Amino acid sequence: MNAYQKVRAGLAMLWLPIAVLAAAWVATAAADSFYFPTPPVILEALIDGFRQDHLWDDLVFSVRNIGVAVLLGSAAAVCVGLIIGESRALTHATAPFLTFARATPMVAFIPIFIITFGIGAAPKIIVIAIGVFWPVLLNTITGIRGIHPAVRETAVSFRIPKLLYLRRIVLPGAAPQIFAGLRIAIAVALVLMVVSEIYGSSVGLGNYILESGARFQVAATWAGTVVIGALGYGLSSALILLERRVLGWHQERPRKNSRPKRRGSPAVSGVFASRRG
Amino acid sequence: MAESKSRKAARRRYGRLAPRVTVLAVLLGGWWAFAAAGVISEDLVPTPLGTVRAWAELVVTAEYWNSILETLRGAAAGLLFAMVIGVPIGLLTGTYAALERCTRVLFDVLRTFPGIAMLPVFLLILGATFTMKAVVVFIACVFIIVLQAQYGARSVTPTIRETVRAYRIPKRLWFRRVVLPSSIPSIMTGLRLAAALSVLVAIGVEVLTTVPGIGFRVTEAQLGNDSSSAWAYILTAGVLGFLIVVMSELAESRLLRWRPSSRLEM
Amino acid sequence: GNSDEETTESGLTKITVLRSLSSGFEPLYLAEQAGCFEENGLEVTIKPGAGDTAQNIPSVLRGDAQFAITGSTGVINAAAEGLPVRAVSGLVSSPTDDPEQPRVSGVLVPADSPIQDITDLEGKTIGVTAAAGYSDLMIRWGIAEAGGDPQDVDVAALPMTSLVEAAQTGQVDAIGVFEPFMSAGLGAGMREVRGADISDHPGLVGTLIFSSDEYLKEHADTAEALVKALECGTEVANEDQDALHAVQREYTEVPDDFINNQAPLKHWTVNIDGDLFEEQASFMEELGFIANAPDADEMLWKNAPRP
Amino acid sequence: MNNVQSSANTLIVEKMSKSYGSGADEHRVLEDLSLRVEPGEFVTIVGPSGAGKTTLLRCLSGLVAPTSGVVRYGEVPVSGPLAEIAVVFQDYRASLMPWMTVRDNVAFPLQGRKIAKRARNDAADEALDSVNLPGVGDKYPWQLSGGMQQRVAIARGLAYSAPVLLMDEPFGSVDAQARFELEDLALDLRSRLGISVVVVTHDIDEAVYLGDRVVVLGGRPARVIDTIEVDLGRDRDQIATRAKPRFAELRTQVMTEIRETSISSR
Amino acid sequence: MNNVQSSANTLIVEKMSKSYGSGADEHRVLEDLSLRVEPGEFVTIVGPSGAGKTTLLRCLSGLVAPTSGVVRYGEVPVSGPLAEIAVVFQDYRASLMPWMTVRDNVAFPLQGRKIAKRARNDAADEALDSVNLPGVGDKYPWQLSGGMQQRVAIARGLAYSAPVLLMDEPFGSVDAQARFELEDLALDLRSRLGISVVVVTHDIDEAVYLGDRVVVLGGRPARVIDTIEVDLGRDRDQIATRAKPRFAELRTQVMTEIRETSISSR
Ligand SMILES: Nc1ncnc2c1ncn2[C@@H]1O[C@H](COP(=O)(O)OP(=O)(O)OP(=O)(O)O)[C@@H](O)[C@H]1O
Ligand SMILES: Nc1ncnc2c1ncn2[C@@H]1O[C@H](COP(=O)(O)OP(=O)(O)OP(=O)(O)O)[C@@H](O)[C@H]1O
Ligand SMILES: [Mg+2]
Ligand SMILES: [Mg+2]
Repeated sequence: MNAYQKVRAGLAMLWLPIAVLAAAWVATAAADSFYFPTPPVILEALIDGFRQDHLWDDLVFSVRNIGVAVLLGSAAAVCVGLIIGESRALTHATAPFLTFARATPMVAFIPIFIITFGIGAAPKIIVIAIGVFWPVLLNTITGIRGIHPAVRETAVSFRIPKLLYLRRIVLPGAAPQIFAGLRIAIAVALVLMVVSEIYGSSVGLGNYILESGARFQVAATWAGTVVIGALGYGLSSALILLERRVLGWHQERPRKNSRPKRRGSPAVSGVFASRRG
Repeated sequence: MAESKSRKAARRRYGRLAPRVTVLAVLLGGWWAFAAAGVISEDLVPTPLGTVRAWAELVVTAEYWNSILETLRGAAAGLLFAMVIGVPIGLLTGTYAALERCTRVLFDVLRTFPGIAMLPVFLLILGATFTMKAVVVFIACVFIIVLQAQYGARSVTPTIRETVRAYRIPKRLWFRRVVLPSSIPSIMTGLRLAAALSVLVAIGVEVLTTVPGIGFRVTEAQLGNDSSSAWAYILTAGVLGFLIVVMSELAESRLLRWRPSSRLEM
Repeated sequence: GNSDEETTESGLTKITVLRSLSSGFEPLYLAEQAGCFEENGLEVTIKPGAGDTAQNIPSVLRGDAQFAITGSTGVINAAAEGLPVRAVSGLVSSPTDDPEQPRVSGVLVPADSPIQDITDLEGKTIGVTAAAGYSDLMIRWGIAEAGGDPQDVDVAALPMTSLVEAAQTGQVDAIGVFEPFMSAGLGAGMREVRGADISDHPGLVGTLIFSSDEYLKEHADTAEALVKALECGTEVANEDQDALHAVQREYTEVPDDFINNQAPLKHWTVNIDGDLFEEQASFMEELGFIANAPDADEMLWKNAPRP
Repeated sequence: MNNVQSSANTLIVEKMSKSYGSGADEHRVLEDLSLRVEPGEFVTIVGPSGAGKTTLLRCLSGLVAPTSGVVRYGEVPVSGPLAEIAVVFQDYRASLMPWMTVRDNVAFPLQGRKIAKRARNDAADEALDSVNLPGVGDKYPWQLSGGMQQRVAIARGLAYSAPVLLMDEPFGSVDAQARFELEDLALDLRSRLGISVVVVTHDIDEAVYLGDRVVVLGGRPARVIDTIEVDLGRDRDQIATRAKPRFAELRTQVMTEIRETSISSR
Repeated sequence: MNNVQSSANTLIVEKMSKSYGSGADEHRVLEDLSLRVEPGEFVTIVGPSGAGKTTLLRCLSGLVAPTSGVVRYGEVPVSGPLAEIAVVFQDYRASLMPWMTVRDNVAFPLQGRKIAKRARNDAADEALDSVNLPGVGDKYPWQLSGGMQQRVAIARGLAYSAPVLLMDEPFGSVDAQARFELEDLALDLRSRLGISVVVVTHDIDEAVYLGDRVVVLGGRPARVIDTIEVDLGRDRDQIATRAKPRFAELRTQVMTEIRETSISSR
């Protein structure tokens, strides 16, 4: 691909976002609404936030919490998922409770966690980790149950020992689903991060938007919102990069009914997501 | 003969149920032990019995059912809009590559955005109102639906494309009888996920603001130091979400009868 | 604001007032029960507003209600950002005269806390009910007046009912509370640290009623009538503790024994001290909470009752 | 008279070449290829994998345009899919639409022609009868075995009532028993309906067993290596015909030719 | 001496039956089946689809236990997978792990035996050489054609260096040319390595071409209908052998037997 083609490809992707931004600019300037500052005003608030306010500290605090929590939550989920998913009986016995757990609003537990574990980083990490746990767990189980029986059979007939089997067959076999689960988990984690910083926190991005909102500093609120959006985009981009590295074999495998290539498979696959027969 | 068959079916159903009952017992036992151990004050973690008692008191009140209704109303309104707007956008962007390309970056950014972070802004603009709740639900759900519809529209296999061309099928038939049905499984998956999510988001909004609904009742009960009621409401929310998942799966399997096997053995 | 004012058949002017959820709204119901609204030609619908009363400000600007309750900091914050709202009437002010009167709000620490006086609060974490609310401000103000650094303190918003528990389990070093949780905390053996509370600024308005500038321009008489009715309501509140408790029992989720055990509250007044208001605003500017402190007439309705 | 009709319904390929890509990326698949399929004739096309058999069939059906040369149906140039040519694709599983019943699948191409529903369904049922699948119209494709699915795909071609039927490795992925039955079905349809049939296959036995003529493709780019008249008569029998010494001879001839071209093209 | 070794390495099935399910749901698949595979022998098993060929192979490999009767390897009862028996599965695409390179796939079974990495890789490369796939070790399975993938699956069986190789329809889904090559490869491996090979197939020509003995399964439940000694010598040639009249005779014999059983079992 030469330079000209690259520019053209870039333009084909970017003209709409640019147009939307321009339209927002024109519209906010024309409406002159207190609640909708123009993009330059938001940008200014953003720079002020980093320069004068504690926005940088807030960002660091939030990023650290969400990072640690996603790691802990997903690691625990994959381990538990391996145990449950490897047993058809356990999968069957726990299925409704897992669905139930996932459908229970974690947000409502946040006050309880704060009282129990204090107002520091710990309760936030725990809340986010638990929020991350369910989707990753469910997807790990789905992924394991979805491994082709022929793969299992091969392992049995070649007398592969259990640990080796888990490490080199089950884990990579379920990896695409696990990553799909992680993608959902990141969305959940962001929400819980924000909410956990609204309750019982003096730092964090959630606290930043809460405080500036309470003070009617609308531009700052929008700026905080933009930072959270950027954090979300950054996290999911990082995940996609990781996924590409880990799942190189999966991404490039020609699909049976060769769907056009996309970054990652679609966002979702619950525990009942299907392997089509 | 018929009798023995039904008895056998009953035995099989029991055989399928027994392990789940065991797990339920273990979970309840764990909860009870945890609450009884008193690691955490009973003001925060009530016993299962206390929760059931609180629930029994709540379930006869109009307030309880009204909150459920309010939550569902907000979730449904947001979900409906997300569907009405998301499905056509998804199908269009899935069918036309140029549209997909120019919306990709936009959707990628918006999709990862946590709608709840807009809450302070929405509170300013819309206030703690039903509309605000519906809007937050809409934002949380619409991109899931768009992406699934997009994925569905692109799942028409090359062979089917070719077949349609070889048999000279006109464009409108192609859209109505090929693109739409072949993307329905994927759209259904999106709707199912969005439906579960919509209730979660609605409750999240209610917890954080004073929009009426289950979430508001949870905060209210917590404010009143009535942890049993708070847990009863939280578990109600769990049951609600669970029912939505189960029902949308049922709906899915009915609607997609043409699909060979749309679920795993679970 | 809508110029074609709604009236009832009997000629009463219909208005809606958004109240706070936990406390400070009692005179509204007492005025209703005592017929003060009707006497002044009003029919008032009292609706629960947002949990954080600052959120009532946009609601009034949107026209969801004509009047609403908020804290003094809320009005200052709004005015500083140029939002057209004006305080109409006070509800709760810090008692002006009697230093012996029991306090209705304050900073509490556990009995065995090393914190002895206000200067010890520096560098500590303090739980309050709302971010950027008045507890937050009073604590910083107190520290500044005692010669400390008002920025060097962490203030975290917590659910009201968990404040006492949070302090006792050591999650926070101190808490900023008001009744009835104040009594609950003291009853549980906590100790009060003076100097960082609204009570240390006699006459400062805590809770007030506000409206939009636009509405006030067109309906000055309605606002006057409301002030009169509230004056009547606050009198009842100051005198009839039983009626006050009955309202609290009816309209809050606070457990009964909390309500019964609280100190008698006699701080209800419609008057607003404009100078103190300005002083508070300029301190907020010093702290960097707001960019520019607004003048009194940017925050107060010109006809608001003053002491 | 007979001669005139014959030339109007003959499928003719003249000096056709086909490349994929262009410039430096050009990949020449077929070169200078000529071929005639007379009405009522059964022509089989064999060649090693990747030779260009599918490409040839796609050119014959008008799905892709040749790079040079012409494809004509009688006097009409085949510049796009024609109503006179029906195609059965290699991957029957993927070419049947899983969301339509068997009847709808078969009738679907007729809907494009604006034929009334009643008439469409009658035509579909008739086509299903003639592939020995009476009464399965209301089932979904996945409820049938592979062999039955392939018959449905053939029925769809028949219902289109085109005088030419093109089939790409139609019996490739069904088991041996079903394959025998499908082969005999194809021969039978040709005799009963008098249509021309072109079958692409890589199974040499099958090519000889089915064809009136076997066209052997080979080389890179592919040309017609040889055209072999199969003098085994029109009535064939799975056991008797295949046991004939002449059958073995023809088979050996085709096999040798393919072997040589695939070795020489390495 | 020779005789003793022979019996120690003979795979023996004695009066074996196999049912799936139990009680009223019992589905008897194989009944009273006896079979011997001598060292170095090439046995092919044919039978109509669904007869129970795969089931038999799974019993031979120790993956499932027979309901009654025994499977022995020499004196050792086959009660689970043995290190002396390697299996190549029907669905090679699914049995190769897409996340491992070709070399890792082939070497993986050796890792279970705690062989050092170096030695594993050498063994894998050697096995890949012997299936004519030198230098593809670093590719992923999906980068290879179907025929090549199937060779990788065979190489995995070879690297396991078991004296018995069981293959279930190993050449079912590759094209004719590749199939010929794989068939000759299997024959060659048997001669070079002196292993016993059991191949299940439903292609009658293939069964006759490959086997020293053809075992015909049939009936419901399936029994051994006939065992046919293939007296075509050990050296086979795709063109010459298949052209022999004796080949046609044997083929006709097998075909007739299968036809009869599948008609009688309808
Ligand atoms: N759309 C395409 N674009 C580029 N090259 C193609 C395309 N389709 C086929 N080819 C190439 O053209 C050649 C012939 O392919 P074709 O599918 O016609 O072979 P075939 O004889 O049908 O093979 P098979 O027996 O495997 O079905 C192959 O080398 C293939 O890679
Ligand atoms: N795990 C199982 N449980 C129950 N029934 C089974 C199972 N596996 C196979 N069967 C049944 O056993 C019979 C024989 O199946 P098997 O797969 O052995 O046949 P096959 O000869 O290999 O067929 P094909 O040629 O189609 O591969 C079939 O009727 C099948 O439905
Ligand atoms: Mg082809
Ligand atoms: Mg089989």
